[in-house]
Amino acid sequence: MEPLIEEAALEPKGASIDAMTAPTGDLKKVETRHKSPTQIALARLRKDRLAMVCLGIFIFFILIAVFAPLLAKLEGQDTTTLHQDLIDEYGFPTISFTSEHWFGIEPRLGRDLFARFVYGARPSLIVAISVTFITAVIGVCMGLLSGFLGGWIDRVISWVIDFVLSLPYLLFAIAAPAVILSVMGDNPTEADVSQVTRSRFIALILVLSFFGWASLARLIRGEVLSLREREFIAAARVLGVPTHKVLFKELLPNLVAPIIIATSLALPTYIVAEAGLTFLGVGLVEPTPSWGLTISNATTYYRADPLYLWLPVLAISILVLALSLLGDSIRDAFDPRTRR
Amino acid sequence: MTTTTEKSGIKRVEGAPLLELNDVKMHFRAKGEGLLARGTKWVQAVDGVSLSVQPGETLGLVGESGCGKSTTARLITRLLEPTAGEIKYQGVDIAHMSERKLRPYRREIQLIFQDPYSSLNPRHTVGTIVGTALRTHGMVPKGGELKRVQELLEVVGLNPEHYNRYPHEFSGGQRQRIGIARALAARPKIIVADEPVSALDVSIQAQVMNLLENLRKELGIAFVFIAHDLGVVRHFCDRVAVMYLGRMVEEGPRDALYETPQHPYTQALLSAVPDIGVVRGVPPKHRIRLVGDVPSPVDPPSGCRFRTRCWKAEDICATADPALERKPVGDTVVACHFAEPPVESIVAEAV
Amino acid sequence: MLLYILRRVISAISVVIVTVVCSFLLFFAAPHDPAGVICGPKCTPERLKDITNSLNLDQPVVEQIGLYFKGIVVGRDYSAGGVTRHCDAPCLGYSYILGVPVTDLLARAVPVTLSIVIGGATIYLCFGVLIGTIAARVRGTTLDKAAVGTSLVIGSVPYFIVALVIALYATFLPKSQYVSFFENPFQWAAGLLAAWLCLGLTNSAQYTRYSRASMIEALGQDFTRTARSKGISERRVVYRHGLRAAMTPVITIFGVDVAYQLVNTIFTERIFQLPGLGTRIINAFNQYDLPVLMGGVIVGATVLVVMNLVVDILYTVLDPRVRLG
Amino acid sequence: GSPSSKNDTDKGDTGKLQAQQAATDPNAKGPAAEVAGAKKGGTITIVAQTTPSTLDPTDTYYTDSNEIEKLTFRTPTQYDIRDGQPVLVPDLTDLGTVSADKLTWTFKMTGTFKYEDGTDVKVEDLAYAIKRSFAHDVYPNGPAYQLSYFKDGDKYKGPYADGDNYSGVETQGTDTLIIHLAKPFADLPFYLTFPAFTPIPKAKDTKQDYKNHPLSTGPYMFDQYVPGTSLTLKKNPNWDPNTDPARHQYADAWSFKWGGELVTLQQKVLNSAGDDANSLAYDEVDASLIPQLTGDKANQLVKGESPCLYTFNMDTRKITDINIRKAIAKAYPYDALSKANGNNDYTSEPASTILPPGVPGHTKYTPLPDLAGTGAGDPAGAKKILTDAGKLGFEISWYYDNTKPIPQQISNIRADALTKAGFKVKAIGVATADLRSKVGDYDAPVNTGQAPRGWCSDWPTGSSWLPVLFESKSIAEGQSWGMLQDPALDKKIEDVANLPTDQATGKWAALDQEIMGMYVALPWYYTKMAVVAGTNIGGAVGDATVGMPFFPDMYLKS
Amino acid sequence: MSDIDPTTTPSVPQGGNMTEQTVRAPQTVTRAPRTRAEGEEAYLEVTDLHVQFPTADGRVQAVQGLSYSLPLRRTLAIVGESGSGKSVSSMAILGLHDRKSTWISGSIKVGGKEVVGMSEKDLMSYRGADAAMIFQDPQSSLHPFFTIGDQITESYRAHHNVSKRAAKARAVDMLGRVGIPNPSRRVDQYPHEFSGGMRQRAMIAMALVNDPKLLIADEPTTALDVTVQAQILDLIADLQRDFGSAVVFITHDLGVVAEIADDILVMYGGNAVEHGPVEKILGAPLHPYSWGLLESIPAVSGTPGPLHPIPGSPPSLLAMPSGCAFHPRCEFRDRVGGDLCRTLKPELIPRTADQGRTSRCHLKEPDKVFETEVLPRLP
Ligand SMILES: Nc1ncnc2c1ncn2[C@@H]1O[C@H](COP(=O)(O)OP(=O)(O)OP(=O)(O)O)[C@@H](O)[C@H]1O
Ligand SMILES: Nc1ncnc2c1ncn2[C@@H]1O[C@H](COP(=O)(O)OP(=O)(O)OP(=O)(O)O)[C@@H](O)[C@H]1O
Ligand SMILES: [Mg+2]
Ligand SMILES: [Mg+2]
Repeated sequence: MEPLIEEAALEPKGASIDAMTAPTGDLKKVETRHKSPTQIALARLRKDRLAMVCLGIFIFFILIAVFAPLLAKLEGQDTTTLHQDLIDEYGFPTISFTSEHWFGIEPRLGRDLFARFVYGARPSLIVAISVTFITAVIGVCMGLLSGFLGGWIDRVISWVIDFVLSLPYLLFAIAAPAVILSVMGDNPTEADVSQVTRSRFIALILVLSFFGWASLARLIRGEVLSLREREFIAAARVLGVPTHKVLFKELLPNLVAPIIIATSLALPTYIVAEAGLTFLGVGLVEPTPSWGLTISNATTYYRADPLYLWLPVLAISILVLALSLLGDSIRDAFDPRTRR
Repeated sequence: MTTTTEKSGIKRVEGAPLLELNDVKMHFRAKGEGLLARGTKWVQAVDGVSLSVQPGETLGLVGESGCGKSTTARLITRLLEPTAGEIKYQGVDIAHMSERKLRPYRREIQLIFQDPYSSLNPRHTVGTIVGTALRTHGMVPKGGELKRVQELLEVVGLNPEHYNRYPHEFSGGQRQRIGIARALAARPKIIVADEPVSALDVSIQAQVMNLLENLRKELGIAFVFIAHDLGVVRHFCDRVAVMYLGRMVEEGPRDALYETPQHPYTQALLSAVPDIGVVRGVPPKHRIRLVGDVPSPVDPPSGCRFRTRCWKAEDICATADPALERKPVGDTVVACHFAEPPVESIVAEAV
Repeated sequence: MLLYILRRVISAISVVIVTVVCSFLLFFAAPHDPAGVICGPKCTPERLKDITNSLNLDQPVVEQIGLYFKGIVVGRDYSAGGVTRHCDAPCLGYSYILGVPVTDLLARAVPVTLSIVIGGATIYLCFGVLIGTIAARVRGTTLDKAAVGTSLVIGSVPYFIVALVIALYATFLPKSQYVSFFENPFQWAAGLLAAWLCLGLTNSAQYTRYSRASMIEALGQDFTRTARSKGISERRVVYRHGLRAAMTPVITIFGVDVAYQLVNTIFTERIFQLPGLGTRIINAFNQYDLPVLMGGVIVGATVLVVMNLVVDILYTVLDPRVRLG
Repeated sequence: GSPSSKNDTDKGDTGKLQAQQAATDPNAKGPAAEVAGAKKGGTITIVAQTTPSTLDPTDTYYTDSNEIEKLTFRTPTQYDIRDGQPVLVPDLTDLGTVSADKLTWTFKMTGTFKYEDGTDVKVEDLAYAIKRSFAHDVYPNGPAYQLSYFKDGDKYKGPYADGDNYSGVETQGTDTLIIHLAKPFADLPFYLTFPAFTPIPKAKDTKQDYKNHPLSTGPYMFDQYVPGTSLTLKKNPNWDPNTDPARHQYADAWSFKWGGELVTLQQKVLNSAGDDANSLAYDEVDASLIPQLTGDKANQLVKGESPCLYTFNMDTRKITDINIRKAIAKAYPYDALSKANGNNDYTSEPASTILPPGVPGHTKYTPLPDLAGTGAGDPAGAKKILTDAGKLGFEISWYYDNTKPIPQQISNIRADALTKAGFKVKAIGVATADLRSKVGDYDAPVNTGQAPRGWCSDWPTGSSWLPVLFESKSIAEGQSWGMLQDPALDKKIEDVANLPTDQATGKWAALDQEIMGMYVALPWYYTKMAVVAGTNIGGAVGDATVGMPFFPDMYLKS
Repeated sequence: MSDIDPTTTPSVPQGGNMTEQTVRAPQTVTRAPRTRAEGEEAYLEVTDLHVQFPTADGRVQAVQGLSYSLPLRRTLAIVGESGSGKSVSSMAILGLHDRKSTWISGSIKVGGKEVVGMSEKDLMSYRGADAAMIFQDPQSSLHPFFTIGDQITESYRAHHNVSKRAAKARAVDMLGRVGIPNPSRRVDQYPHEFSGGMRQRAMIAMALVNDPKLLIADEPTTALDVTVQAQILDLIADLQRDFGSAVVFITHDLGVVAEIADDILVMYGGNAVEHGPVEKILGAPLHPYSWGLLESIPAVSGTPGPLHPIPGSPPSLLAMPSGCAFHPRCEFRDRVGGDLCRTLKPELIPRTADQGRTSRCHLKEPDKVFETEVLPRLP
């Protein structure tokens, strides 16, 4: 890597100790700013228009989720009221977009689609973000320990990583919620709707987290293995820096880039996973508004009421696309080798 | 001899050399064998190295790539725990000391790394890097860190205002200076410099060499200076040790070693250095051409390790391992059955 | 090399064993009433007792696990209602709902899933790598941008939607069905075409990106420069030197990815109506056919572990540097 | 009533229904009348989302497997579909004669028949099949009337446990089957149409493996069977059309495929591209496809009658106060539920009686208040009733399937409506599989919505309804609507049931209305059959006995 | 993974018949005095070469108007600081820069053929056959997945229509010629089974397999030990003699230059600052940068004195200093009147009467300055 600043100095021969300190007035003096690599990456990111648009989209969806009640109020609808007067005898809506129902209504039940759409962003984002967070924390810790400490700890953790990665996660995801429900003490005979909703939510997060941390841990472990050989770690040890400080003060800052990248790529995966599991009937339950549920319900209406299906599909796709592109941009921004 | 114990927990034996290595061995388990190979193989990276350094003295360590120089450096700084042998610091064996007991010693034995790029944490500012020792060992009162670090930066010829900059904003030579400042911060008694200049361009290399030279003179720090560039070592060191395949083959005062090398390997090494002198009318020197490559440290030759490439090798070389000893002639200690000064001067005379 | 494979095999076996134990604990030791569920709505107490007995639910968990492993190794008998049902080794339990040993059910399902995954993988590896390579060669051009853009867009549509769209709209494809390869290879391929296409489409998109990145990396390597300096054709440089090096990381990703493929096949099978492991497991879940569910998970894990092993071995074959270690 | 194996459980145990006639034709002879325009050849593909769990004849009770097995198993008696109406005809035996005390039935075989392997069907095989049907522990899903009606039916545990010595059935000579009853069972000839009574040679009974390849006597035999996945049938060369008054052998083969996505399957059938033209989907047509059923596609809809009724049951043991039950009825949001359930006039009709229209004796009396299967519900009115009864805040509880959206939605709508009416609601979500056992457990801590949530005629008379569902014994048999324990009512029902079929018919309606007045089950809807068939499918008419297309008449148009 | 291979361990020199001799003489090599093929026509001719890389940060002017020529049988050493454009300019000779992302102007003639702008097809037959290259890092420059033999035969078959077997025989032959023991076995091994020195030898064998008339060696020994470096230098010199080719040798190490080169081209900041015969330039260079280089090298022999490094660091190729590129670091810029160094870029002009000796400096009488001021400081 080239130094960012070019300061050539000129001193009489012999006084070489200070050779580099005093800049000559001769050079075009490049202005120096104090920037960490992260700041530099962020600066590059800010200049990346596509990344900014994608970030905008992500924030837009987050805002939708945060202000869902407000938006629904604005429209004047809620997620559960049935408008069956607007449904014909075969269950089809008799209206499409109206000023009352901005996105129309659901077939069969006549619930307002806009309200369900804005509220539906919540579970997707909550699940995706919390799973991403949990997997990031676990994955990073495991990867750090495994890679840095080596020895039997590494062997055990690596094996667990291999193990988790070898499990067909969806099969477990299908089977586990029921078990988790009962383990959590939600005796099915007692569980009411809100309890079920809550435990499904937790089950979903637990299952996705359980299977999600391993790949990040493997990635981090690999990074740590190569960073561990870097001499600055040896330098810290020579200075007598204790191990925990080496781990968290010396190593961790260097893992920020891969972590952010992995995270930004994991987020869309979990959004899709939530929808997919719900589609398979092991995700969230009615009447929770969720894109996954809407898609799952709407698939039968793909022809009869296409917008019912395609609106949430489009939303998910756009969100996922934006996040993937953002992930790519972040990767590029953090990689000093890419110059675009 | 009397042993004293300091507040910090460091013990010293009066009159002992600053650093002493006695028959130190470091064997690594070689990768990629096991059940299918006959027994476990070991990389004999360092296999019986002895040396000593007095306070303020500079010892050069030269040898081909892979001969165990860096491993020796890591042993001295206790980044590695030796397989066998003693590492005495001021008479106290630190070879197997626990990390906790070792901490006060760490301050006094510092390391400068070859690679100015990978030896600085890219996510830390210069201030943080240089101040690490101060914080870790509580060497300055609160708030005094900045001042001390800036002093150090000045000592190594960096602008103290660069305190908040990141390593990547510096050139290779400047980075190496940061590394040196980091080592100096600990107020070491001995610095092990592992090829501190070989990653640098000649012109920058000279800058750093001069800096080290000045530090040595002014602060009286002892150095173990590792390099494969014989010119650089000659420039810097009082005594020089030559290593080959994990063993020390020759050791002695600089001039003696350079002018009357006794070990065939030292002779070959010196003769192989391309010398710019030829173009200035110096008669071209005879270069000893060694046959073949360095054997693998996994399977070193029996007896004298150099015998496979040595023109003097005889049967005894394959069976008897020559001891490192002083020969009747010459000022160096040498490990060779047939040690003698070169027949004709291999090293071209100075102009 | 042999040692390496041996080590991998041992690790793989240990993974499978732990999977068995975990699934067992998950499904049988969890506070559920598998017997009652199997017994069904018109359950008589005798039958319930029978089932409890034959599932050994009245015994301590450790014993149950032991019996289960014994069943895997030597087979076991289940008796209920005066009838003894024999389950040959390797016995993964007995499905009361379908009245057959779980192994029989899974033995029929696994070839389907494998056919889908292997066929799909062949398609997307070929296409993805090819397109990725081309995109890497013409880096920065409209063609490259189109390839990358398309792959990104396809990649961001949830997989099951892609599958659904293909199933609903691509009616020109041969009817999706499963015919054993050994019975009629042509029908086998025709029947799985839609599913392959679906897997192929989504994953080609991904693999286009992987191989493009990997190819760009390979083309930037010193040895590519060396190859160019020899005066061989650019095509040879790219497809021989570049591709060979670019394949290894792609294979690595593939190894990790197989797990996700297996997951995707659940959607594939469900949407394309193929009687594979996924369908079997979903059905079992809906009917709480716990032995099948558990057997499915175990077999799924085994398939995955074996595939990973194969990929690892492939890796060592591809990269001569790994052969010694 | 035959519950169907369909998975959407809040629809309960399936079926559908309309005007059935208890017609019999004791003199029908083979061969069956040709279907107009029928052609031979080809493979008919039948697809369905729901999967029959077994095809063992003894274990068969669901409508789908019942219909499928009409292709393979001949039974003592059988229905033929004539002009869309089921007519009971002799199959292997005549329609039977009953002794004066009504406790002994004699059936005579009408000819000689062969199994698919060419061996002769013996009358002992018929007897053995009956004995086998008592092994209810091994075949728990099969029909169970024999357990209570046949002599010693409550004691005999089948041939595996108790051996061959069962006094309830005997054979005489080579062609006479005699069945001894514990109590009169006028509808026995109807009951003998169940596949459970197809002959099974004892020597070839492989017990739990028999289902993998049961011996065929019908026009088709098992070719390949993958439990839960697929079944192919091929022609049975040993079937003689001249002996069979009900079945045809038009297609060369049948291919059944189970699993998959409902709408996708049906859409493909509707599109009838290529091979799909030869297929039929027997799950009820999904509401989302109805807009497409116009023009040519309208002809692809096969409509028919179906013998079922869906209700919302209330446990009178736990909700003892009839006013509470009336309040529930008052508040009940029939219309919303129907829409949420996807009901429409292709597939259903609001119900106001217990006997569906197809059952002889059904009378469409003026519906009782709030029991018409329609209406938006009147929470205010309900609240008033509840307040008057001093039961405001009474807790209503039920189980629902929380793995599928529609049952969840239905439960939510119901819960909302009842909450509004002043009830406290506890809706307990359970997994599909759990649901079956939970709702079947009458001791479970819920007071509404127990099984069976729907009922279908096992044969077209009132005696397959009221005696089964409302007598005190129904509770023990797990088939009670309302958990009535009223000896007086029991007697009234028994009296009618013991009348000969034709005399009983007129009396069911009055009982129907009386029970309805007790507010034990809220009638919801009668089902109709509406399935889609490929353009090349011919001869698909409804089989009202099970609410499925009648397979034996189906052929391919080209 | 390690090079545990009996053949890596060279055999002990045969000693049985030499028992009377107490001490055996080492095998020594003395470089023969160079005989220079004078007046030959230039085989490689670089004229006003510019190489630029457009990047997001601006246009990197890696080479800025480089000109030099080189006849057959001569060795040109290019020296200069890291980043001074040594590699970039020599890669241009082989046409190895990506057409799309590189901007090249000027002319490079090799054996009369113009390389700049050459068609892809012509480049194919030119590369490897007329000119070949040895790269710095043999570890990364050899394809890890192909055997050494594969890689050499590929190069050979690209230019010769021969059978695989014949090509392999040729590869074995070449490996033998570059001094790899047991070549017929080695030919089927992978690069990772070779030691560093052997890899570099294999690279050389690969470069020379088509008898190219121009060999470019880009720091071929930087990654190697001195003893192995000496072997490789000998090898290149020997091969050059045998093949009669022109060699461009890029290095940092002036010692190596002194040993191997006939001519030197000193580069600084993308340009030549001095060019001429090796004895002249190393003996009495005329450019302050060359002086600085000489002063920076600690000598192996003689008494060590203080070093006099060039202060500062090399210029950024994005923002070149105005005037002389070296002036910010130049100790003598004040000797030139009128701020010339800062404002005017000096030309590469012939110096003294010496044949073909040029330098780029405003300083008057640099030879005098060298002798009086610089020479005494040299180690
Ligand atoms: N951790 C290790 N595991 C196994 N082998 C090692 C390890 N560290 C070093 N070696 C081996 O020990 C030998 C000596 O290595 P060392 O790095 O000390 O050499 P060196 O003299 O410093 O070489 P260089 O000049 O290239 O830096 C080498 O063969 C090396 O491969
Ligand atoms: N593809 C490229 N894009 C942008 N800049 C480049 C590119 N290739 C080389 N450069 C720049 O051109 C300059 C000259 O590089 P070159 O490799 O020729 O230096 P060099 O003299 O060979 O140095 P070294 O001794 O380190 O090999 C460097 O500053 C380098 O960063
Ligand atoms: Mg080293
Ligand atoms: Mg270079």
